[in-house]
Amino acid sequence: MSATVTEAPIALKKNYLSALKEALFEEMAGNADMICMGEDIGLLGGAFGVTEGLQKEFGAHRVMDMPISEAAIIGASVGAALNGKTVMAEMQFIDFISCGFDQIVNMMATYHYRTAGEVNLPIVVRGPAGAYGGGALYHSQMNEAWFCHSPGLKVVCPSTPYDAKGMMKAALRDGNPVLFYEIKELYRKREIEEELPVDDYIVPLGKAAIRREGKDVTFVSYGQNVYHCLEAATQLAEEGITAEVIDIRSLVPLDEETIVNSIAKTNRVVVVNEAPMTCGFAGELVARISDSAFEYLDAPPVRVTRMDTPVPWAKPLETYVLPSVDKIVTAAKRVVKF
Amino acid sequence: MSATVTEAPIALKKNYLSALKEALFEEMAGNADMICMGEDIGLLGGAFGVTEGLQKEFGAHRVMDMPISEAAIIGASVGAALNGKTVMAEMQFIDFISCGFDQIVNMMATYHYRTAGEVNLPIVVRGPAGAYGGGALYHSQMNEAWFCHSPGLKVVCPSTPYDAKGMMKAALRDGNPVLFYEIKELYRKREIEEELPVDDYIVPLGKAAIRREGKDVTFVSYGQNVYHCLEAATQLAEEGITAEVIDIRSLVPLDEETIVNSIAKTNRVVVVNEAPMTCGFAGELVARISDSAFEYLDAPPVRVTRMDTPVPWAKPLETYVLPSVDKIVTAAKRVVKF
Amino acid sequence: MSSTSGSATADKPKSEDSSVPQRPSEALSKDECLELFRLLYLARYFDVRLIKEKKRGRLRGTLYSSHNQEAVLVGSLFGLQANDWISPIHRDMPAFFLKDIRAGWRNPERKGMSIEEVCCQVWGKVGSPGRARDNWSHIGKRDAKIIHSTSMLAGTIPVAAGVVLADKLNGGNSVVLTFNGEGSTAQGIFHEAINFAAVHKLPVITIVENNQWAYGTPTELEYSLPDFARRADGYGIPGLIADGQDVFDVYDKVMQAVEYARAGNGPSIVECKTFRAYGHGDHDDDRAVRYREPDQVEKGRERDPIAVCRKKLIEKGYLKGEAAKKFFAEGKNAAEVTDEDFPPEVVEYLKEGIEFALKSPVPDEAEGAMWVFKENA
Amino acid sequence: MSSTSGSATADKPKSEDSSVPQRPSEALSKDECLELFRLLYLARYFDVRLIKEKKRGRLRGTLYSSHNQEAVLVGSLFGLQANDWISPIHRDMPAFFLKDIRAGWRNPERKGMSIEEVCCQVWGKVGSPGRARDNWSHIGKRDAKIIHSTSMLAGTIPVAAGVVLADKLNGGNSVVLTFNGEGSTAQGIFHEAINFAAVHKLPVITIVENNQWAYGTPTELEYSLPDFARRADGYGIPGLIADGQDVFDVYDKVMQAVEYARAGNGPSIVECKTFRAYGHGDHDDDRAVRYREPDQVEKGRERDPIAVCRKKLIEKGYLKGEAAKKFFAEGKNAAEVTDEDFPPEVVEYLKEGIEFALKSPVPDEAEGAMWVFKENA
Ligand SMILES: Cc1ncc(C[n+]2csc(CCOP(=O)(O)OP(=O)(O)O)c2C)c(N)n1
Ligand SMILES: Cc1ncc(C[n+]2csc(CCOP(=O)(O)OP(=O)(O)O)c2C)c(N)n1
Ligand SMILES: [Mg+2]
Ligand SMILES: [Mg+2]
Repeated sequence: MSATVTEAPIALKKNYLSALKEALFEEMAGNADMICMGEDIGLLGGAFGVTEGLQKEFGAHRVMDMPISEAAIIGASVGAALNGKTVMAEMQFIDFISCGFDQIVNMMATYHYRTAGEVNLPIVVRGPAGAYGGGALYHSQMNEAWFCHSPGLKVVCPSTPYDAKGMMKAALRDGNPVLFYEIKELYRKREIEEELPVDDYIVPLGKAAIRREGKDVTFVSYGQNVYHCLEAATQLAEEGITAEVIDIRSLVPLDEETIVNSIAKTNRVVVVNEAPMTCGFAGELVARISDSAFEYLDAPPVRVTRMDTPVPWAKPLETYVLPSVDKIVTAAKRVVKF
Repeated sequence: MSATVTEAPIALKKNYLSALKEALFEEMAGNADMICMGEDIGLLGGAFGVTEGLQKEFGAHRVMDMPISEAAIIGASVGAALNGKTVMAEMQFIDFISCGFDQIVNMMATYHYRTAGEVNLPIVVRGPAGAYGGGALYHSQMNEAWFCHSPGLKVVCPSTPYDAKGMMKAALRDGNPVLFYEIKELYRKREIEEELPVDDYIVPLGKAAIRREGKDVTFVSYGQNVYHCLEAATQLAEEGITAEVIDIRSLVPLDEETIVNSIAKTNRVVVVNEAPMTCGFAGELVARISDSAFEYLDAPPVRVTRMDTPVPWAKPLETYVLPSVDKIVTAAKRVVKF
Repeated sequence: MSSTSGSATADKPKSEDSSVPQRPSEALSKDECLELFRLLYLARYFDVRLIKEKKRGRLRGTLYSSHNQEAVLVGSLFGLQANDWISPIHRDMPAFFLKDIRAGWRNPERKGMSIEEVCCQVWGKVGSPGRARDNWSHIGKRDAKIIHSTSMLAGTIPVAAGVVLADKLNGGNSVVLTFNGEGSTAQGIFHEAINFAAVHKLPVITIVENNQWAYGTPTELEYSLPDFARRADGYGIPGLIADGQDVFDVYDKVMQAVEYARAGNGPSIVECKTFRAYGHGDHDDDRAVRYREPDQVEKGRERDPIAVCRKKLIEKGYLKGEAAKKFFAEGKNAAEVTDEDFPPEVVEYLKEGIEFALKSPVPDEAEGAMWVFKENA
Repeated sequence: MSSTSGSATADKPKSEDSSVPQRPSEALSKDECLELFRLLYLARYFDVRLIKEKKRGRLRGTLYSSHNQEAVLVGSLFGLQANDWISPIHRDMPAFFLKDIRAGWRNPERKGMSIEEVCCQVWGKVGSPGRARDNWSHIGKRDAKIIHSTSMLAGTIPVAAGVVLADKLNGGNSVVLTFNGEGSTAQGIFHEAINFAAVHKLPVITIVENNQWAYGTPTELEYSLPDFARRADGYGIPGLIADGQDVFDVYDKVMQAVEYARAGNGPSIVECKTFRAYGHGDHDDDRAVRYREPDQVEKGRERDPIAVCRKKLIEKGYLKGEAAKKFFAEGKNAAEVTDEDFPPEVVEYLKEGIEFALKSPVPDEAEGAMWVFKENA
């Protein structure tokens, strides 16, 4: 997370994308029963290069270039997983997951439940997500709420290279289907590159991270918005308001304890995410906070989310509808002054 | 809504299903540009009979039996609507909407937005929904939250014959795509039959109804759960607690005013719906209430929802995971005593 | 770039399980032929008993009768090896206990589901492989190599493809039969899965039970082909047509497809032409007479699979004299048959299953919240 | 039950708009042939200019070059009537202004999109038909009878089917051309839509631009047919093959499909065999050389559609002497061509479009929250 330039050889610093790639390479090497399926992941190495070199290393039978068939990718992953494989299934953009939606929510999510535990599915469905890059309606989505609303799926979204690698490994070993939201705007972001442990490590699913400590207001967020929150915290600090920034990292399961503990201290909370407001995960966080931390609250929990619109293409429009540092600062001041 | 037996001739009382059927017949008769598409809606008259007689009356070119292709049904509806038709598209069970998901959230929901208003789509996607009938995982869903989270869709769910007819007519005239959740357990429920106006009427989308007045706690709900709330209110009244029951009827757009006004009076709220808890509409209601009515609240807003599980088949399991009168009563007492 | 062919073929399949020799029906022994006949009775009796139980109000859920379509199930499953997989759907309840039944009706070692397990599922008891968490045909069992379907039609085909892909990667040579109504083939997932299987030559055999109706919709509104099997041409894979009333023909065509698949040639479609005897589900029996012409129904049910089989057995000389005149379930509706129309071992077998189910407990309510996730230690 | 055939046919189609006579390419006039040639240049120049603008960093978004595939667009669209519909996708940007261009390049009355509108879309200006709310090829215009696609491949086909269904119900006889890459045909929706169109004999023509690659995946991993056109056999509809490098052959095959559809016979597939010149998108140009063999690329680009057309025109005697030697864009990459390689009216036309776009304002930020719903009074 640190953006400071150190004396360490630059080669050791990894970006978010390389961290993911390393996780895939290491898990593939360590688990002979693991396979990967997706569009253009083999020959091409993936639209963004997350799987670059993987097919060369492990063969076309373990790294399969699939037809443009999201539903078949998910369905076949389920079948392979039910029959003993661990599967990484790539959605070229997470937006296209809607084309395989039924297989995810009705087939994959429920398999363990329907079979009373006989079958469990070690599958990670991963893909590039998120707005702010001019991707417009269909290359900008954060549609995680649909899946948080589908019991049986874990849903995670790392914001740092360290977490990207550690959570990918945890997800591939979890034994449950995990939807893994990768933030494409972070893939090659220089400022967040960091050294990664040489040894095998995981970041357990379901543990939040406190990215900055503060006492006046708590920001709860994940993905790109974590950086917006950090920047807002920096700006607010100049005005004497200190914000605590929580990166939940894992939506399902959720680390409520870390959130409640923070609010017990700050008594104020702003929840930030870039999905549309209505029925998004920000609302879920507010509802849980209202339930578990009501007595601590000195002000209403506030949401800063995308407006209830698609993500438009033209830059001024895109900026207008998405959460921003300014909007977070404004919201923070509102709750602090409440 | 009244369950009292009156002297009026029984023939005038209509059940929820007949109310819907009447709406379809009348709109088809009044709008030569309206067509209906769905599986088994013509020859058979629909799995539940909502479209019975419709094809005979209006012909197979206006009431089309479609192949078992939910995505094509939605997509073709969009095409026909963009080219001047008003379309009723039936999902045989609302559960199967997941098979046409992409066409709904990415094609239909966004068309008006993408075209800066050039195209608007008068489409009602309707289908039988809801649990409590032993339908198990795939014939019990209330998956409205997915669509509330997809900007550009209106989402409604009537609970009475009067509303079923009036809202169906309003939806078919609205000019926007509307997802219309019909509660199949209410289709033929005798207790809720009621006389319907002889003249044309609509129930505007976006207006809540107060089903019972009270001053100690507000219940906010829709669909079948409205009846659970009413029964809970009756039981609570015996203990001297009076509950106000709000049937929101329309989720998107939402009548926040009626909810806030009620909470201003009761200072306590229990939100009830039968979808899974996480990222469901109950959470959205709590988040909005926290935002707009925080100062009125003397207790945390409480959710009574389905547990975060699918709907299991075996009766004891189904009952266990779903909201019930008992659970609502318990929640109400919790907030009243808070 | 070394190769553009990423087909998931591992080493050549080993023929590890060849306990069931692949033979044309001509080469089946007398015992095997008589067993096929008995299995038709077994499938029919199961259906009949459920219809009766359902009418008496002793069952929840919807019964999708397999009456008149039994030869499709019996014939398809008879030649499979124990390591092969199947995925039945709503109209295929008997398939669950028919899989690998050649290993012995009561053999506890056999791969497949016992009649007790199937009855527990129907009655919603804990003895069901899914502990009655989902209804009727939505069961399966990994060890029995039976894949669980959801309600979403055709949704199991890609899963089946993934299952045999995994076997293939492990060097196995199993095949999978997926069962589908002809109407279900209009689903997008049907296309995605079969295209995928064709590209990777996966041993996925799509059995299409073409019973000429999809709920209340006739085939001409479901697809536009004279023979559904021609859909296979669009994937460059074999499309076979079987007389779905003739258990021997179904057996032969499916065995052709199985051998083709096991040899590594990939998927195929076997259209079995049959006819739905009753309504779509038991709730629909009354209405079905309104959307189907009586003479169409009569014609469709003319060739009862039991009668067709009896005739062949008599021709072959396997059934003669008194034996040929015993047990006449054929052509009769559930309301008309009695236990006397069925071989006593058939009646007995199912009775045991039902009794077991009736004695089994229903699951405890708290199970409703269990197994949403696999718990990790 | 009176009828089991619920086909959505209204009265027989009236031939209200027969301004464009359906003629084989043999019967096209010299002027028409020369116009086809010019349109190939126009499509190529548009692409070239965008590549250059993109390289200079003056455009946002991804450019999916149509280089080497222009004959598919020009040939398909040339014979359409003004009332016909189209749905282009990512690689078809020129299609937006090519529709109905026969009515006059600068004719403000013509049905179709003006070059100004298309340029405004590319540059993200308010003059775009969608006010730059969605990117690049995601435009359309109801009045121009151009259907808006989303990014989700093949997702426009059912919409196209619905559009012509509505026309048919109104007694019209329009047809719709949907454009699709060969890889996109693996989507489930492709199957659902074409099956539906086949059942109801809807005039939906699926143009498959088979450029042999889907992003980084070759056709043999996308489908398993020697000729993609054979997919049509699975629906019982015609599957035509056109030489996608030959604008006349494309024109002829598409016109056959159009006439067939307009006569009420229903859908068809026209496979146009072509080859993608560059990377999948401009971001992919560098990587594409890693997954494609250089000689495959060379061979695929051997027959530049402009060269093929030139040769035919020379054979026909429509181009001779100096005229035949003028303007040589063919065979050259964007980096190599100059404006001199194109007819001046082509350069001029696009220049006007670009200038218009550059002068147009970007939309106001507040538009981001507008038009989520149609407001009701
Ligand atoms: C995706 C989906 N859409 C709709 C349904 C509702 N449905 C259940 S069975 C059925 C008809 C199936 O017909 P067919 O495939 O021919 O099988 P059959 O019942 O005739 O055996 C329908 C429409 C469903 N289960 N799944
Ligand atoms: C449903 C869906 N899945 C994946 C993608 C990502 N994607 C965009 S273009 C493309 C390749 C398309 O190949 P093809 O259809 O052959 O068209 P071409 O680009 O070759 O013209 C892919 C995979 C998408 N847009 N939509
Ligand atoms: Mg059928
Ligand atoms: Mg292509």
